[in-house]
Amino acid sequence: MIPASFEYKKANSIQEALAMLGEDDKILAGGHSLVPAMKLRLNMPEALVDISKIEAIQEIRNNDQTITIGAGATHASISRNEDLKKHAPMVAEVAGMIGDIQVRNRGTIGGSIAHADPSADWPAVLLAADAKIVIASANGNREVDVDQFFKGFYETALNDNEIITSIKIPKSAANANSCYMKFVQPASRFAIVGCAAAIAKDNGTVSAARIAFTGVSDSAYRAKEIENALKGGDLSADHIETACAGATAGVDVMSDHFASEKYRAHLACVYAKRAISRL
Amino acid sequence: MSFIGKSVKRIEDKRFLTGKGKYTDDIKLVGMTHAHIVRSPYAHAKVLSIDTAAAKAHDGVVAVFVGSDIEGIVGVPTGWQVNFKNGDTMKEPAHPLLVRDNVRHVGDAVAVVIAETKEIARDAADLVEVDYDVMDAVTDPKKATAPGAPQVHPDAPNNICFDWELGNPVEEVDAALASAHHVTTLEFINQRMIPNAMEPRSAIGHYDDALDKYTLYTSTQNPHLIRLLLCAFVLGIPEHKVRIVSHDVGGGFGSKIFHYTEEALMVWVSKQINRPVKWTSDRSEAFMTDAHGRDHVTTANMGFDKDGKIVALKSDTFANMGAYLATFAPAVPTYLHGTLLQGLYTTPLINVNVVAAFTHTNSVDAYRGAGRPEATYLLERLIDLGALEMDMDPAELRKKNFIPAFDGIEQPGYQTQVALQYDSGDYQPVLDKALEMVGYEDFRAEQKKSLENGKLLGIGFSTYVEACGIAPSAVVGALGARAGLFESAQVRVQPTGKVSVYTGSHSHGQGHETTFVQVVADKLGIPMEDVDLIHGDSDAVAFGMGTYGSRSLAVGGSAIVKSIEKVLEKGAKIAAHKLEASVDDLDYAEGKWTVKGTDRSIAFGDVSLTAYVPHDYPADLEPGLDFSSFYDPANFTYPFGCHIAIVEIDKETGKVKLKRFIAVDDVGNVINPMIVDGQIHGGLAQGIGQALLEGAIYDEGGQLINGSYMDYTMPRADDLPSFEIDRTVTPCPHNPLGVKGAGEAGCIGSTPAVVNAVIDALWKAGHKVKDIQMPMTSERVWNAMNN
Amino acid sequence: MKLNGDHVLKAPRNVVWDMLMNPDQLVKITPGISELNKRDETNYEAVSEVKIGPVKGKFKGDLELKDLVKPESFTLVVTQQSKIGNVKADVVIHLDEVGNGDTQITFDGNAQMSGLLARTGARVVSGVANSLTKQFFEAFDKEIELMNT
Amino acid sequence: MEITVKVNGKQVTREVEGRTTLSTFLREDLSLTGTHIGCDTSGCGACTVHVDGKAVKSCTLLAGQVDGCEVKTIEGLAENGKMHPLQDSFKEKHGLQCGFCTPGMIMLVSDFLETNPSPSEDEIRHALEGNFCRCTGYHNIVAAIKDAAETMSA
Repeated sequence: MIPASFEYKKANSIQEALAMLGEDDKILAGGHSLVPAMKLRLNMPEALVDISKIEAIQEIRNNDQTITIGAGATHASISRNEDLKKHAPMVAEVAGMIGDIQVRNRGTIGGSIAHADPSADWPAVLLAADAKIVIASANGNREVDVDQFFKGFYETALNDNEIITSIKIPKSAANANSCYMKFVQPASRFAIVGCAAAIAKDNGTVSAARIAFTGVSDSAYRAKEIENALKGGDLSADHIETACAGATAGVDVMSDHFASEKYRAHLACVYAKRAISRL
Repeated sequence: MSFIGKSVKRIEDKRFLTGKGKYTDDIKLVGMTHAHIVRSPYAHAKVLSIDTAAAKAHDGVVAVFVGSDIEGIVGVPTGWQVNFKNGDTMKEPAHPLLVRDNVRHVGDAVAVVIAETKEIARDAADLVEVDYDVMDAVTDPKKATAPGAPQVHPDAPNNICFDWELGNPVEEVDAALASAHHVTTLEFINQRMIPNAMEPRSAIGHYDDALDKYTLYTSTQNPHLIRLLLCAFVLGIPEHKVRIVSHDVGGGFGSKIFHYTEEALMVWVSKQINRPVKWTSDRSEAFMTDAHGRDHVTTANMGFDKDGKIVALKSDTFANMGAYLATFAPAVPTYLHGTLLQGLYTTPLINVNVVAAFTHTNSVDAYRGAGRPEATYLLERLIDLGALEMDMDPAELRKKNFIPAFDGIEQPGYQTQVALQYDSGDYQPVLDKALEMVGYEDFRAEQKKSLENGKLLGIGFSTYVEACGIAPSAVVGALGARAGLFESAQVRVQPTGKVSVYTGSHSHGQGHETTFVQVVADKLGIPMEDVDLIHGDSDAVAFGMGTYGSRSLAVGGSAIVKSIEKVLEKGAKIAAHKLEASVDDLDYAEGKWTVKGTDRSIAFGDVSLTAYVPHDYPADLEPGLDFSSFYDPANFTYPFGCHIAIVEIDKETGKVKLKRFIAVDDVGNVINPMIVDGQIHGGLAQGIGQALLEGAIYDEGGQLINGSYMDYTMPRADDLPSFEIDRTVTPCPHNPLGVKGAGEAGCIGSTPAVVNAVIDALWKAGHKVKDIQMPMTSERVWNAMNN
Repeated sequence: MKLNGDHVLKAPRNVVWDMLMNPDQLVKITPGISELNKRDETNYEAVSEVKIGPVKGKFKGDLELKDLVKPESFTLVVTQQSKIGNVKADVVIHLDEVGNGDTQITFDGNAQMSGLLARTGARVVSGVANSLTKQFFEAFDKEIELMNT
Repeated sequence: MEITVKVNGKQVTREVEGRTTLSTFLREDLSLTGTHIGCDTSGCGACTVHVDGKAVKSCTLLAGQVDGCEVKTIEGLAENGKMHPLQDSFKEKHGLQCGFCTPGMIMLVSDFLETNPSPSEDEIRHALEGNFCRCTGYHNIVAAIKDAAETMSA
């Protein structure tokens, strides 16, 4: 497996990377989605702009209200970060569930969400975590709410001439809990269904809920129907069960040889129930 | 010095552990070029034109060849001929090195690009323009034989390769089934498996014009067999002009038996360009072109009397051959499958019918167990389902039907209804031992209780017998094999008493370099360090038939023992001369000959030195101490065993978790228990993989749609439990080591045990399904619970 | 791979029909199509570039309109070749008047992929197809909107 | 482009193409053929090596990306002729058969044991998620890793 020829360009800063980036070029971060596709010649860019050596985007910073994860942080470094474990445990946990050890050592959060694989773990988790995506371009930085970021099948709000620089995760409130559970496709270990749930409670009553899925449809999405059904109620088994029936309401459910539409929709309900029941 | 029966650590490990193994792709030759093969994206199409001009013009391209360039070479042959039941010969269409008219499966080779680097070859391959007229394809063996199905070869009407029958007359079997107390009927698919040896295939052709000699470096299980086929059947080159080298091979599992077109092609190309040329498969090519396994569509009936005794068995199978016949393909569903349908039961009437069909898919060949897993699956699913249907205990039902013990010495071998005569067997102890290991009664109690708590537990059994140590040449010759299946060995004692052993068996993970050396050192009473094993080079090893069908130790090991016996016989003559005693007065032990009742002795090394420095030497004896032998087995060997699986099913998702796996196997005598256990472990993983995870999926157009590790589910460490294994020992009565073969047992027994466990769990929960198609994905199990 | 779905367009049926029969319009609304050269009334040569996620490929081939029943239905036969695999699709398209002067397009067909496209998994390819369909109708909507304003 | 990499303790400078993967660089340019290629898409783990001490799949990394890094391959694991405890344990527990996946397994696990020196069986099996073995059924690989972990933490 040999990719087509391309030019390799190493960037030492985001500014340099943006300046280097030509129309038919691709950004190379961890490379774990891009390089295999290039070896299969599904993709033949003119040049790769390697941002994996830019240390400035690898940091994980603990700010007042948020933890800012550099886009170049690897899944491994995220999974081990003490601040995240304390303030956003779901994020640290999911980082340890992605791919395998080697993939986690190289794969980055920025690369993963820019790629926006419909079965990747991060999109659902970031949706539930209410993250913000910080994007740089020649015109400066912009911040995109995660709800506006994932647009469709491998499609995001990121333009061709932009680079994700960081992801801001709000710290989990004292009354909130979150978790991510997935039913894996046995060969690739990507999610057939992944459900991320973040719930805040006041005196046993759900005051806020963000429930998001990956793997189910052509893009990660928030299950508003579940969120609304949960709000104002308790987390009794019956209530959860009823609420989770709306896991795929209004969504085009994917189908493949591992899970038909019907089965996948069923799994979405089951995994929503399992994730929420843990909280 | 005794080594037999000890878990000696492997001699070959050091090179693998330090990265010094030498696999074919690791080899670089001076002036070597690189090949990339242009393959068909279609399952069935007429090649209208191939334009190679742009590829040829690309910088660094040495040559481009298409099918019409290879004149006078028909293609690669199959190794077996199976006849129709009416006596007609099977259909054997040509398998060209590069297609000439039509492509017949996705991945069929259309052109080959040779370049200075593999990168250039790959780039230039994209410049070869092929114009196809796409036609309809058929991938299912049963549908392929239906009227109106797309035809794979013009010379195989209705896509039938052969229609074969074995056993008792079908009328008798039908009559017995009609009057049976209960008949269990099962229609099922034994799905197509992709062997996935971790080392992708590789071949280097090297023609040396100064010597007019060809060398083929290739990742194969049977170098001499490749030479035989390559020389006699494909290229027509005399054998003394060809050397086949197969150093380290990264797993085979049957998929590296096949004499592949790429091997012959690299040899042919090398002559054309007068330079060495290397081709190494990438994983996508491996999925498309490494011989696949299994792929049977079967309907089977097992009749029982009111006590549960089996009265008759009938099976009808459509076996998929793929587009072209692989080396063992015709033998797998017939002589390695039909002949095993006696199982370890006393079934008095058996009829087997097999229709082999061509389809627009990759070739099917032997895959770990080859035919025997399919036979075991058929029998063990039927008997377990029979037990459920008749509300009998599956273990008890088996015991009721077991063939009574026979050792093949005092009691004769067991003559089956399907041609074979089992050598020795004692079946109940393996079941009893496995039941004890699993804690059967406790499990049934736990199963009942957990059902009350909403958990689905199931237990599945499989008791099997298989035929290994293939095979007696006369027998297989009568059955259509185009080669003998003996093995050769040379034991070359060096002057200093060190020993080089040359075997025609081939090690690709089985640990021959240790096991065989244990046998030699043990028999000669010398340290293992004094013995080296050489294999995988046709210039070094006189002859060989290779490694498959769990034959290496039973056949190859026996050939070594024969040579050792000759060494000791001649050595005794030399020793007797030196000790001035009669041969009859000598004992050989601990590496020396001793005159009985005295302390006068001569060491093995002194005798060997005398043989090469024959100053004081028997008058009528040749110098040297070096013997070759050919061993042709008297019969197959028949290992057997009992496997038990325990599964838990997630009620909400259908996901099956394999909680425990117990295997008690009897592979006859054991030379190295550690290595035998390792062979069993590996076989279990592949058998379990078939039950739960693996299987090729072709779409209706003949595209293999799960041809990558993103979609083909290979078993991973966390899909499997640690295995609980044990053994009984019933020696083989007809070979000198008493060994039966262990390489395939794990894979043969395990698959039905897992499926039976899932079915058991479902029945106990009230879902009376007869079958779930393998691999039993979560969705299939969920559907079985929710339809 | 099955291809089916429907979409309601805010335009009368004969307008929709004419747009579908007009290559200049088709190039505008069909995602990825860069060239559509008319061979005759019902046959075109099409060049397209698909760029979604991990897949980026340049396709070239034929586009044929068959069984034309103006303004109700036709069959679209597309064959496209590329280095990453080939596609042959047969899609029956129905136009129905659904009130308010709107038109519902219903399509039903099959696409047969070969080569790498087939092998890399139905998930990606069917996702690409869905995504392209979505883009097509979005663009169609937009074009109709433009026309109406 | 020119890259300089410290491989198994030795600095090497080579001219490579942009598309040259680390695995190709090791095997073809440096003749370190202990690193094996088992798949195309970082699925099988046979090509695992260490880059700056971390296990990575060298078939999915470009040679250009390791410019200035330290790379360790199976050939560099034994130190001064003394085998790494994992190499010893794989032999002792029969954790290898055909040997093709073995270098990748060992390079992965030597990194894994750094972060988890006394793993449970479940943790070991989970850690092997990115590495296929077709021969051993993983049984003895797991046993070898347990054994090595004990030796190394003793």
